[in-house]
Amino acid sequence: MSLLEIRNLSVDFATSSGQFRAVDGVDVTVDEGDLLAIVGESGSGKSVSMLALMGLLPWTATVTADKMEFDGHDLRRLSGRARRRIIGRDISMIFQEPMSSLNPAFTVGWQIKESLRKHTSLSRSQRQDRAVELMRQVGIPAPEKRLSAYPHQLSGGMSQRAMIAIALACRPKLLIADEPTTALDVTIQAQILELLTGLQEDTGMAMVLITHDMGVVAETVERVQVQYAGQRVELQEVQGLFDDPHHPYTAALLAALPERATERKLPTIPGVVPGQFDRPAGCLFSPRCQFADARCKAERPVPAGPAMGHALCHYPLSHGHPTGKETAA
Amino acid sequence: MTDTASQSASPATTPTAPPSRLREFWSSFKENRGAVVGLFVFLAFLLVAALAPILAPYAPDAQYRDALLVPPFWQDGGSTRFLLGTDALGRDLLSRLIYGARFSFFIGVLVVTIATTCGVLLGVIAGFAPRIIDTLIMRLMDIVLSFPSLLLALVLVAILGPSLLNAMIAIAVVLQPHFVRLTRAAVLSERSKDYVTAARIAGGRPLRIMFKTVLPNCLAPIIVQAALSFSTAVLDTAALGFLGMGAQPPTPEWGTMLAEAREFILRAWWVVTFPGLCILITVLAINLMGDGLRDALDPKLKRS
Amino acid sequence: MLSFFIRRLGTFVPTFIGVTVVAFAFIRLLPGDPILLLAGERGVSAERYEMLQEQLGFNQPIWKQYIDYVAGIFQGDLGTSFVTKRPVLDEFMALFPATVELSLCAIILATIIGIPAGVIAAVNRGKFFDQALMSTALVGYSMPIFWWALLLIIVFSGNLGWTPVSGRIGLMYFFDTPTGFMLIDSLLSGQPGAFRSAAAHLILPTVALATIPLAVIARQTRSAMLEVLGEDYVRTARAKGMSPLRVNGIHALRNAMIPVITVIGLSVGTLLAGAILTETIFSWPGIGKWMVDSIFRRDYQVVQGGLLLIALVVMIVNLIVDLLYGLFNPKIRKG
Amino acid sequence: MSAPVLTASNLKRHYEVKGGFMQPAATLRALDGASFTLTPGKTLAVVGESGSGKSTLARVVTMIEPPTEGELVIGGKKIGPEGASRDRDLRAMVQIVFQDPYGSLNPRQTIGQTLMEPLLLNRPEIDRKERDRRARDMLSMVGLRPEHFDRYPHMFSGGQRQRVAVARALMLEPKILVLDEPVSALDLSIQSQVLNLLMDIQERMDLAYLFISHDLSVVRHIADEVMVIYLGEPVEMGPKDVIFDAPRHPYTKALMSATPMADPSDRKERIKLEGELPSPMAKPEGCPFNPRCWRRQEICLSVEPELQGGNPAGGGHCFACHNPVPEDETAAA
Repeated sequence: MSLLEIRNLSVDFATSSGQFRAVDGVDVTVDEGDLLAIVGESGSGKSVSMLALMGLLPWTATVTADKMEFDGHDLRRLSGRARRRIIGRDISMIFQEPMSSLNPAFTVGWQIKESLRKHTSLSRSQRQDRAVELMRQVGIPAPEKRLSAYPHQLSGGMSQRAMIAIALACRPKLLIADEPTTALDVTIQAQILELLTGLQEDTGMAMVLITHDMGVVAETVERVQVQYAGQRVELQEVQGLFDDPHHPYTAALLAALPERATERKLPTIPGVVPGQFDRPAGCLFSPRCQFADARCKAERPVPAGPAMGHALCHYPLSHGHPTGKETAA
Repeated sequence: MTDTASQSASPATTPTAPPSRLREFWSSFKENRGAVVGLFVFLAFLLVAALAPILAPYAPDAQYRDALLVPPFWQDGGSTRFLLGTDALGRDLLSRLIYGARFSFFIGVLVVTIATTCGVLLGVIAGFAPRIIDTLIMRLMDIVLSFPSLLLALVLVAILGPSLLNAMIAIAVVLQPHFVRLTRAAVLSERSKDYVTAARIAGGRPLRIMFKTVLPNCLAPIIVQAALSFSTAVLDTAALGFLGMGAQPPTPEWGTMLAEAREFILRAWWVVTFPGLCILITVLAINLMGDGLRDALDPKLKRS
Repeated sequence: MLSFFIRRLGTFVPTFIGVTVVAFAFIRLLPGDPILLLAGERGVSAERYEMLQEQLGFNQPIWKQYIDYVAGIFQGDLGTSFVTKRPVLDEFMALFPATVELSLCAIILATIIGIPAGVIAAVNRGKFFDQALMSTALVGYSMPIFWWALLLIIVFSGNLGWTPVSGRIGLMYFFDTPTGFMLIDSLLSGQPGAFRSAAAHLILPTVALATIPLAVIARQTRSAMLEVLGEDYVRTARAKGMSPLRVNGIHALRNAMIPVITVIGLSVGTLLAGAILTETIFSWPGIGKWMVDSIFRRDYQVVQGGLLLIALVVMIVNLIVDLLYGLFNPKIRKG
Repeated sequence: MSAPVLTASNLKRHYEVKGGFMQPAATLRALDGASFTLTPGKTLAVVGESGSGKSTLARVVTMIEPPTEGELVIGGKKIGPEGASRDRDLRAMVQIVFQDPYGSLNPRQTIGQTLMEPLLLNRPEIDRKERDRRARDMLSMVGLRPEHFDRYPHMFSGGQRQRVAVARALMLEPKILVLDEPVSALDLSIQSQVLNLLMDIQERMDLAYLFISHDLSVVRHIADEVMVIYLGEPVEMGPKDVIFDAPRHPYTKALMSATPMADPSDRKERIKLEGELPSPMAKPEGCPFNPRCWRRQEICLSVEPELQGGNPAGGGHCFACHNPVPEDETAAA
């Protein structure tokens, strides 16, 4: 059985100019000990779907799903109180901006121990010991001293380590890392990614890494889910994804990476991600897709089979060439 | 090159062009029902002020010796001759209130104009000037702000002599530090943005950068502050009038009317109630509008 | 924190000097001969004029006058009232407790209602409760308090007869006032009913005076809370599974209090301004009424001294508020 | 190789930080001795982490701030610590494109006004009609459409705004374009559009680029020469291929190693750097990199290494290290 199973998740936001669909029928499956990346550009809904899972969206959001199950609990039916017993203990999350994600008014130690007090039955001194242990585990030097530091006294990298310590406090089964290194420098990014993968191996927890950086994906995870304009367009093993992307968007995105370029002129994806007012009728990627035909512009595609990376495409690619086009035409 | 151009151009733009600034402003302003109500009340107030001689049934200072302290028409002893009753000198309350709107409007416009002009000018200078001048201006403002505003206004009027005009000058002086602080803060935060640097690299001279590049982008909070100051001006002038240091009797200014009516509070409630109600409604309408302006102009609140 | 304190003092001193200049200039800016103004309407003989000029130092060069004036301030000499012939400082100290008592009650009332109201409105943003509360706050904010005070008198003293119209305590009570705070002194006196009378006299002025700060605090708390509720660390607290009560009441409120404290501090200035009106209407024998009376009596030495002392009070309160602000904000306290 | 259009020698930019009570005033050495040249048609990329002084360098080269020490020679004119003269032609020669496409355009100006402003201020001899024409030409050159001329910035996406920013920078026909992280804020699919535009324009107008970035894969694609800076000091400099294929400075090597490559089959063992970038106010004694360096020796703690090899001011490969990575080892990276 999967640790996390989400089927057909949709999230709508009420804006002053009408409803805006940020997530559009996304499926997510995570097994125990899994290491999954959700990749996409801004507006792909990659963070929103995970925030919906955590119940962290503002009240303007409407969340619907056919199934949202974590570790045997149906999250859709859970009361707020019961849900909060899981959130922060079995599922925890770290965010993009480590500096602003810690509460500036409290010490780091207080913020770690708060989780312990809420979710465990540890005594005061046990909480202190556990906090020190956690700080050491995430590689913060002089943990006893740093426990009484305020967030503004820590650098970005240290803040993210402290956030990880908070997230790990109750030994979660699933850690969601939402662009954990985007705000950090490369050398610090390398440290944090190594810390995260190391911890994931040591504790056996599952991890979902949300990112826009293909390099980070390639070096870190096992499976990759690609999202575009709120939809899941592809799901593959990492090696397969980079060798033989099945969705034209994935293929174009990889081709646009400067490091994969073969000539000076970079291949581009024309246009921009559709916004609230210009969602195409058929396939959402069709206006920017070099393979799109009349069918793509009119009809919404359905996901292909696992062999084709679940590609949400009428003509999924195989080694760079669209398949099934002859039969359809 | 042509390739890049055509590629990006064709699908890049949205088919429906996003709304213009003004339209966007109006659509978010009208979302706030209170603000729209405030706007209409304010427009009505303007209309009354403009048309006072036509709307008022009597002259504001005409005394009817046969009708002293007549109650409003719906009370025993009242009549439709004086709809809202008369005061202790037999003057029609309704007419005096209508003429009072003129004073309040005049006060608001003048005070806000003086305070905004001086305050914004000083604020922009403080935001751009070298540190010494900046410090000097801000210390001066601190000194003004160290005195409770009404007390300072009272003392200024004591120096200048009690009159409506002097009261307005005093209130403008008291209000103006808020504009200085606000403008300076806005200028400081705009000034560090890249478009200002870009304008400097493009060869913009300091004066152009100050007033043409930066100031227009600081206007939103200033406009809101101006709206809210309008209500403060009306309120404080009335307070000065009430204390006998503003408009002098028999001027039909609302605060002065209240002061004259004070001794009758337990005998004739209407002479006290109506002028105050007029002040409250006017001030409330302007504040409602100001809140609406703030919500519509401040993108930080708008998007949350 | 220490360096913050020193920096803050660095702005206090120049401002204080500026305030002394303003107070010093006040009498000299008045139209007419300052000595004739100070002497009042009855005028003075030429002999007495000479004497006054000597005594007040108006025959000295202006810079010398200023230095003498400031030197006088540091010796507690703020001049003498021409009406009562008592030193200005003595009069101020005698009346100040009445104003402090009233202002303190008003600010406490405004804070204990205003902060919870703002928090509840922010948490229920857009719902009926929020709208009702914020509409009420806006009416309070727009209220001409001199009129509001009169209405309160009409209803509660006139129609209902519940509360007295003016003064601090009933005329039948007479006792020593060691602290100057009528609520405390009446308790200490042990006279039956004295405390009740003092409290009854305090209610309406307190309500009238608290109205605007209450509205301001409620509005500011709401907007500070709304801002804070959108911060990343509030999301973190929710991601830790904290209950809404804890998220709003501890994680958010603690940070939202930082701007609210500033507003409460600024309200003190508003309060003293409001006290001018409130004390006048309720015949409350405090410094606000004293100032207004002195302006009307043309007792300018009192106005000058009062101006300086009130500004000093406002500045000291602001200083304390800024230090409190530092205590609430670890960024200032630590580093 | 054509003659350099800009020569920078030993550029420094220090800021005095006022001390508080009982804290002495300190000097922030944001930029501490950079020498390089820019050549028409070529791109010099400046690579470093945040706080390394990249953006300060951009501000000095665009003459927004004068250097504290050292000098710039632009088109034969010297700019030293006394600052640049109000020489319009000199200022017009260097233009800049900023990182944040949202903050770099005046929200109250239409795109047309934004583009015409530089001409209005610097070429008063050009009449209104001609200004308008040139702005419209430039708009189409950067791949925007004529109807965009009268629109306001808030109606544009990040990529389009960045095109406008490029267009504005080109209005005065500069010789040098400083690009301060021009694509960092853009999505990957938009990034390649803007990079193509930049390369295309460089070719057409024979511009010299100073390209500031933290993204090594972008740098590798666009640069001709690379300068790596650490705490305000250049630590290694040279032709792109040499820097990427055979870095000698341990910091360069660590930076390369830390950059994730989009190739899952090549999950290499990273060189892990200890600690974080120290504050430029408290630079370590000796080599600035010594607290984080894994090849640290005794000498590194006390003696600051000089740039060696090549010609620090005019190309060639040079690096500042007492114990550089051996050449045979670098190839393995």
